[in-house]
Amino acid sequence: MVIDKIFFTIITPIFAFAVGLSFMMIKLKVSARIERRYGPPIIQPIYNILKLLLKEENISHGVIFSLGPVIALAGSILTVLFIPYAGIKLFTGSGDLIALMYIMVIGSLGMALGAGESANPNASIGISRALTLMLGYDLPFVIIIISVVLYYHTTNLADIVAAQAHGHWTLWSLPLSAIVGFVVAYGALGEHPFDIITAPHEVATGPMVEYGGKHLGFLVINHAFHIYIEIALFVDLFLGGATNVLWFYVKMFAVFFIMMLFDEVYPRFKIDDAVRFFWKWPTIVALISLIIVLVK
Amino acid sequence: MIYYIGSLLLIAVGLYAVLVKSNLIKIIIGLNFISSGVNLLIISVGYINNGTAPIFSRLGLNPNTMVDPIPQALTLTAIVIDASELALAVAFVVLLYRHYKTLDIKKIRSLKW
Amino acid sequence: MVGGAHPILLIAVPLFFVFLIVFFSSFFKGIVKYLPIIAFGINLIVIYQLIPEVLGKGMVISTTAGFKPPLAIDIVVDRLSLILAAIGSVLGFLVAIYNVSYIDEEPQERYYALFTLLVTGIIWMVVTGDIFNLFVAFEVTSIAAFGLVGFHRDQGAVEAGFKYLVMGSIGGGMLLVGIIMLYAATGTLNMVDLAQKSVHLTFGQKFLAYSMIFIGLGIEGALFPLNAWLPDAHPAAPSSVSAILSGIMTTAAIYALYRLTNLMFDYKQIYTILLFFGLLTLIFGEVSAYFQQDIKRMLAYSTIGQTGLFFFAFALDSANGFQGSIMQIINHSVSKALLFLVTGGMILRIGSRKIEDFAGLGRKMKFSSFFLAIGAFSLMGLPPFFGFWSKLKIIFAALQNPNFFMVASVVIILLMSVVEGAYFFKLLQNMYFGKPAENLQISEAPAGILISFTILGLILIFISVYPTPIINLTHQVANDLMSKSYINIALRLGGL
Amino acid sequence: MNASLELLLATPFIGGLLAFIGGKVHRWIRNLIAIIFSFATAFEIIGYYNVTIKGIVWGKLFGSDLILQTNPITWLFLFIVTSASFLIVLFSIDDMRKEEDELKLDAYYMYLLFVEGAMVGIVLAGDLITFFMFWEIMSWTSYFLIIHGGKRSMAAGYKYIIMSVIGAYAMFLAMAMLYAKAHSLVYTDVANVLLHSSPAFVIWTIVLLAIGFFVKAAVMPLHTWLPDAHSEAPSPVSPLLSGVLIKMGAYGLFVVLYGLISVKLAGSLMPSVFSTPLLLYIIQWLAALSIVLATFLAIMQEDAKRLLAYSSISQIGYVVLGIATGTSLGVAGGLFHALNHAIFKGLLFLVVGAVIYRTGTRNLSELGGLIKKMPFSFVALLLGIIALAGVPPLNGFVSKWMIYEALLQKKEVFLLIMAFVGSTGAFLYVYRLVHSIFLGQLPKKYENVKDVPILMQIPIWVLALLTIVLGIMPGLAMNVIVKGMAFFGFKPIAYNLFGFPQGTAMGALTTINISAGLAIAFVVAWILFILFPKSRKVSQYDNYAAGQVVTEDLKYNYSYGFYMSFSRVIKPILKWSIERVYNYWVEAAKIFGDYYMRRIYTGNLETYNAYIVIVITLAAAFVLLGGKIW
Repeated sequence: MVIDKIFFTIITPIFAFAVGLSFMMIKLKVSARIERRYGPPIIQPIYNILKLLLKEENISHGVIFSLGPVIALAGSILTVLFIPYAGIKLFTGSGDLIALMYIMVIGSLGMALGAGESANPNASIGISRALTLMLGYDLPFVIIIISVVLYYHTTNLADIVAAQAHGHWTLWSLPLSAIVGFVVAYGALGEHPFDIITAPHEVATGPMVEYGGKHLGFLVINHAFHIYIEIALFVDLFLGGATNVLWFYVKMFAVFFIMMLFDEVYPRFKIDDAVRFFWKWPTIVALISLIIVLVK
Repeated sequence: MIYYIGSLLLIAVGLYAVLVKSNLIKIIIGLNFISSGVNLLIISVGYINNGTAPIFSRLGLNPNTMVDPIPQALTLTAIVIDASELALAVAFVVLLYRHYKTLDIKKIRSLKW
Repeated sequence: MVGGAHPILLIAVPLFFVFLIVFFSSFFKGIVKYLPIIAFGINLIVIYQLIPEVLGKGMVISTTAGFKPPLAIDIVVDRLSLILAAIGSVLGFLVAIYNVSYIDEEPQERYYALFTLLVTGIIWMVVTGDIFNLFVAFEVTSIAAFGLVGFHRDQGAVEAGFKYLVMGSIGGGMLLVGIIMLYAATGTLNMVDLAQKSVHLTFGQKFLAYSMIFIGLGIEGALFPLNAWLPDAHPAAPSSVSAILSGIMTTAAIYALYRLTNLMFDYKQIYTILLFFGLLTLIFGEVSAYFQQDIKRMLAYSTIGQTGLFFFAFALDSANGFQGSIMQIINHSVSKALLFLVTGGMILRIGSRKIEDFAGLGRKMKFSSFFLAIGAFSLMGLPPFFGFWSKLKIIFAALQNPNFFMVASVVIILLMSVVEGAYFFKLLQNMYFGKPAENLQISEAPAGILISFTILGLILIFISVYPTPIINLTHQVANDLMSKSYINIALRLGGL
Repeated sequence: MNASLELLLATPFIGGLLAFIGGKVHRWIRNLIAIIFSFATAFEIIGYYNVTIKGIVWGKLFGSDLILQTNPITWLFLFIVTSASFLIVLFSIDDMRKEEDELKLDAYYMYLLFVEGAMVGIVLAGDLITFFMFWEIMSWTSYFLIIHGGKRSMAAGYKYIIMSVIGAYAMFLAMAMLYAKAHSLVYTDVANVLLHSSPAFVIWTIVLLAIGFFVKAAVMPLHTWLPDAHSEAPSPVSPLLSGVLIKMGAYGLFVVLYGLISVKLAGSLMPSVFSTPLLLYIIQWLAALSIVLATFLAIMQEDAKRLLAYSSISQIGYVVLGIATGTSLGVAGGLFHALNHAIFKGLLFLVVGAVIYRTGTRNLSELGGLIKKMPFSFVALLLGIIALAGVPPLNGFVSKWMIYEALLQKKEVFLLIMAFVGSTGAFLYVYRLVHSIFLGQLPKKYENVKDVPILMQIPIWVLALLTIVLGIMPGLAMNVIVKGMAFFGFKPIAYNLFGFPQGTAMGALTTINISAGLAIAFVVAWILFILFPKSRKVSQYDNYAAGQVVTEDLKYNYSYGFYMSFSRVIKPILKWSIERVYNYWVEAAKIFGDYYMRRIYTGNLETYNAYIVIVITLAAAFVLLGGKIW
């Protein structure tokens, strides 16, 4: 039993990374096809990461600058351990959905701290935008979390997944919440139209502006985790999780694929417009859903 | 009865003077009217028509027809007090005239609010 | 009398010293300034001797001129009178010390004579048992006060003195009218006798007499709207005199009103009217005080406000109300006298009465500022100072039978306390933390001033941290007032 | 035992006086006395851990007993008060040394200890008179502490004291009404009387008392004094105010809501919303509004202490929100958050104080890059902000988690949403704090800045350690809180040293797993990181600047108006300022008063005489009516 736990504790982050990485690979190809390009080779992201990690010349602006990506990665790994997937629930009993919401923040904090120390205004602006956007999508996010929790009368994510067994997905029972959840997860990933944070031609990739070499490599790895976390959480909450890894992967891929389509067709929001957007339609819809749950 | 009315009238006249007149001297006169009225009131309280002095100098005086002596004593005291007040008031008027060069109370308004 | 305690000495000795002052002034002027100290020192001894007896028996009576009451004028000291007489003597004594350093303006002998007369008159007012005697004491006090207000003889002082004189004279006249009405109706002037005989009078008769007395004493006691002289007179007078005027003179007039109301006019209706007067006085006093730029004027308005407060408490017509009222009187007398004495010293040093000129004094005059703060705190009713206990009592008393009117009154009182806090904190803040004027070179107040207000301040601190004796005493006094034991004890002791 | 409660109360007061007198001899004697006595007070409370004393009479006033009592909840607040005061005294020794006026310093230590004593008195009070007395003492002594800060602090202190006095008098009114009914203000008597009173009376009592507490606790809309007072006060005073003093309002609310009345009683008097009595629900709403609005305001501040001050309003909102839930979990969460807030807000204010001590400014846009110069302060601040933002594994997270769960259980969803948003918003402003002070570009003028002296670091580190300890082992605090709440008739909640099992709340929490997991994940990531080639350190000027060269004289930093775009979003909400409303009414009242009073005391003798004549006429009219009015 304990051996099992330790084994899965080791294997889960690797699985998560693999999933995230695979999505990154697929995305390159899919977006290229949508744009009628051939696109880079499918394993290009792996090349990228390896190149960055093995670079001999690394520069650092200070301890926190270096620690930032490390903390971010540590936070992501920890978060991954709390998300049940394919029937495997590792730390889910130690912290419920609410705890998870705040564990997820650790990674962002590390990222923000590291970027902050780079003493580059572009990085600061990027973080300012990232945090503002976070406040923006947080409002609909907490509302849907509350609706789901109240619907299942538990904050334990594993229990929520269990309650959706046999096809009783939350997507069917709370469709409005699911839609908002999708929008929020999408916003959290920072894809178009919410990519104002990194906005390469404005703030030169924002928080990452000073990063290079292995630091940047860590951040890319972290991004892979990030993709996994957002989508896995969505799958767990609304698509009933899964009983085996493959099915879980399929569900995640389906979600990601829809997201990619959105990514390709939208322009970029100004940050305050993004916040206004999140506080308007998603919030209203989420509230309606919440009230439905309450009345029931 | 006439004394009561008279004294009340005196008081009323005094109040009127104090209230309406703006000359310092007239105000003081008004104050004096008031005190005279009060004194008259005191006396008339003890007054008995055709009464005698409350002194047993002769035998056979009926105590019931004697004028009450207490009000007279009171009046004397009150008069002394009035007199000293009057003196003080006049002194103030002199000083006021020195400072303000006027006797008009309406113009003596440096202290307000 | 047993134990040699003769209340008549309270009046006789200082009066004698008044003559001594005038007598010595022509050939031995140096001694004049010390005579009031001796006079009130003796008074304090007399009070000290009176304390056990008054507290034990409830009252000490001494008659004059060999007559028997009600014909004779008698001096009656019961617990309430004792409290006020004690405050009067203590303040008289301390201010007499204060004067030594404070008064340097000629003609000094007149000042000292009038000052002694003023304090004597006040003590006289509170110990007399005869209603006409009360009038005489009232006029003695007033005339001395008129003279002292105008003592500086500058523009403001003369104007204030004259206004005070006119209003005071009218008040005196009205008081006398009221007294004579009572006399005409009952044929007696002795208070105890009056109290018994006036039972047969109708309410209308009583009310007429009462309204006249009320106007007379109300003018002196600073009740709104009869108090317009006060904010002029208190600032214009020398600070030593202001301390007496604010600390005890208005209080003495209020005392007389309490006494007469309690003995003869004990009607619910009258108390109701008084309630309104108390509230109005409180509101107008405190609100006006807030806007003042002149510190003494501010304190004078504050006196009006305080008067309103303890008058309100009295008008509640309940044992708790009386107790609160008397506690507040004690608090007000000590604190306000303290404030006037301290500010007097400060004004002497900085030569201005403007509040903004007090900036930074907290550093230069440490003792003065400290005691000013304590006095202000006590007046505001902040714990642990005595004002807190009295305010607590008053509010509790007011809400004894909570109805809408009472709750509204309490809200007003508390609101006015906030206003009071607002102006006192403004003053303190400016004094302690304000930026002093460029190279302000001043030293601590002179010795006499320092000694007198230090003693007073220590008294205040003492009664603040150890209020139990005063609470007990005032509790007894309140019971005395409620049961009208004044009459009974006086009858038993031959006061009639 | 009995005498020692009084001793505990007297210790700080005696210490204050002695410190003042000792200051006349030498400043080190004063400092030593202040340290010894504040430590002694903190030491004395150890003896009361888990001790319940029903009440000892320490005096009598107007026939009502004055009572001191203690129970575990009292102990919790005693712990907050005394230990925070001790640490603040330690911090003050060096921080206040820049004040040259020794007299002011003597007074400072005296008032500091007085405030501590007053707060001990409030907490120990077993009756409302004692409570109110020490409440007032606390008000004016803390007022003197606030206005130590200089010219601008005077206006702030003035606002503070006036609002405090208003609040205190609202309490006073309620007290007097209770006294009229109960003839005693001992808590138990009052509780008995309230049990048999009419609903209107009980509601009025709660409302009036709550006004008093809310002013002190700075719950909106009575918060307007706080941002000014907390930011203008001297550095060591701010943590005292923010960390401890405003908790007294929460303590008072707790005592009134659960000591004097009970939720059951309140529920029987008024309709319930979400199974909360209406009045409590309104209190919760005020608290929730405080959370959100104060958070938004904090996000927009440019002044470090002001930012923290607004943050205090929002965090005290969580405390009140938790206490007003009425369920065991929520109240425990609220009380725990009171403790946690004292710790992390004290920590943050002390660190900011340390920064001000070294740099002399608290303007966020003038600071930056201090991490290289003050690394210890940075780490402490980092712990503080993580705790404040409610991010695991530090203490702030646990108490907030409890409050969220309690609200979830009661389905008070709208409040919950606001609480969540406030927490996310907190993340914004705390990042602003750490970024603008410690990260980014170091201005040239701070080249020679060092970390603060050791005496100032000790308090910071003690508090920093506490955030970790309580974050990992919340059971330590729960021991006290749960026992104390049993004293007030709450059902105990299940807990263990490291969190809460399933069933207490809708989910479970095991803090040790989270922190251990984080530690392991960090180590793994770190090992991975050092496997790859070493990095080379470059200066802060070696930056990407789109082809430009960054030089020393160039401010290459983004710190002013950090959340400008966000403030554009919320501008419509913040257009409404309750403070403007207050100011408007105060000004109107002033003009009104000035205008009419001038027309009464005109200076014209004739007018004055007219008043007398009017009174005479009125009296005569009354007589003529023959007293028929009655």
